Amino acid sequence: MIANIPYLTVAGLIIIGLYTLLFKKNLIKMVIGITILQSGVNLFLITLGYRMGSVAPIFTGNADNPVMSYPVPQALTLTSIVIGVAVLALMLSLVIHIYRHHGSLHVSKLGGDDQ
Amino acid sequence: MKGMSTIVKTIANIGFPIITIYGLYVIAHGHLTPGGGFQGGAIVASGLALLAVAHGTSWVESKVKEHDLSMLESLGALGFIGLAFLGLLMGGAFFSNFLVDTSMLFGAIPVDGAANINTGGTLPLMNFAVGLKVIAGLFAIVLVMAIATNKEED
Amino acid sequence: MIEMMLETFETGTGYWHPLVWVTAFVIIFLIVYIIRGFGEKKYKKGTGQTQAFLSGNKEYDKQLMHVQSSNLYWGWTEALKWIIDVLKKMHTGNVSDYVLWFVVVMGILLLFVGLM
Amino acid sequence: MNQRNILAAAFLTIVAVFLMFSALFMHPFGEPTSQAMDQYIIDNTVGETGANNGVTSVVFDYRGFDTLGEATVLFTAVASVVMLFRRLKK
Repeated sequence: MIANIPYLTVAGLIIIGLYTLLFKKNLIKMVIGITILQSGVNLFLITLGYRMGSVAPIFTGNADNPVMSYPVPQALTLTSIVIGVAVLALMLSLVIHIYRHHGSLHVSKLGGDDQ
Repeated sequence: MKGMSTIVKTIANIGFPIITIYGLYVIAHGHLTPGGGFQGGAIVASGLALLAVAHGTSWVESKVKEHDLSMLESLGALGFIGLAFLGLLMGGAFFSNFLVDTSMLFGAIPVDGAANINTGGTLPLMNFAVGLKVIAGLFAIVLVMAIATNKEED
Repeated sequence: MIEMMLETFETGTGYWHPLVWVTAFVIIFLIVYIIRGFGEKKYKKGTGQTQAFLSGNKEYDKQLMHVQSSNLYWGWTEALKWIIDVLKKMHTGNVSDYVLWFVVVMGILLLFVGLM
Repeated sequence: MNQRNILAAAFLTIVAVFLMFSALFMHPFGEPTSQAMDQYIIDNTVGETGANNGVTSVVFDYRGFDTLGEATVLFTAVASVVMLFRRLKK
């Protein structure tokens, strides 16, 4: 049970991200929360492909191949990280536009229909 | 942004070639060592961002236009898809690795289960295409954001 | 390569063949073309007969004639006013509140799944 | 402390408890269940693609379509960021 510390870390990261999204009012902090949630999901994908005592799936030409961790979850995590960078860039540019338009990043000061 | 002091500019000038060569190494050896097109492209783009921070965005803007950057990015994407379509034409399936185990470029057969720089078929070519795309794309994002936020301060 | 594209693709529940689809497309096109041939021959584009006929009355100004798209389902909104008011109160336009709805639904689902 | 924050705290606590509980009692770390596809890729990477790096051979050869979609996402994001800042430049 105590060997499941990576899964506990995943759960902790996701909870921290959800807490930031629920209780913080600053848009930059909410973007940071989304990024923390993303890293939690990436860590979950990585831990699913690990075999105990294994090395990275890179061959060195030795005759005796050691136990290797699975490459497919790592490749999909690479895809997920790049998509995360793209989404982060889009979110930050939208935040810059919001700040320029309203002069504030506080959620409750952005104004609704009454502008 | 006017650029930082002379010390920062000198250190950035020294550090930039090293970072760029390391990133290009990671791209070129993507099928042998940890790394690949995305990671090496991110390294080179961070080196370019270092230049942009040290020298100021107006200096960078006079050297390179974001129009050329988006053209480079489209070139990388076209190279990637073109290689995939070449696999359809010559290997019979989309994304087929048609260069492996031939006597052409990057087509050597691995000896004793260890690949070398000239093996891998289309993998190094795709690494180059994706690396070009990531370098141009990330630097375009950084440059556009820096320019847009600088115009406000003037 | 072209022979490979013309193979029959068998899934568990059916099959896919490009020639069958091309044949079906041609047949449907012919049927539509025949139906189109029954249409009005006197129709001329761009003449007065294509304009809207407003029962002979004088045309108002465009501003006064404007009917909003929300007026189309006025009766629907009026009949369901009690639920639409609740829905409007839910949509605050705040990201945190939408995430709160997500968390609430996820918590209810987890309670269902976990305590069954 | 208004009503919304109390609701949020309550349900976040429920979700947190369930996540921690399932993390504690998942199947043990280091023993993944799926075997066949990954084992095939590990056994045949060098022979089939001529690459030492298993992850690169998966990204660009075995699962190239994923990379194609991801490149599309990156391209779209860069295009939309450049488009968002285009009007402000002049």
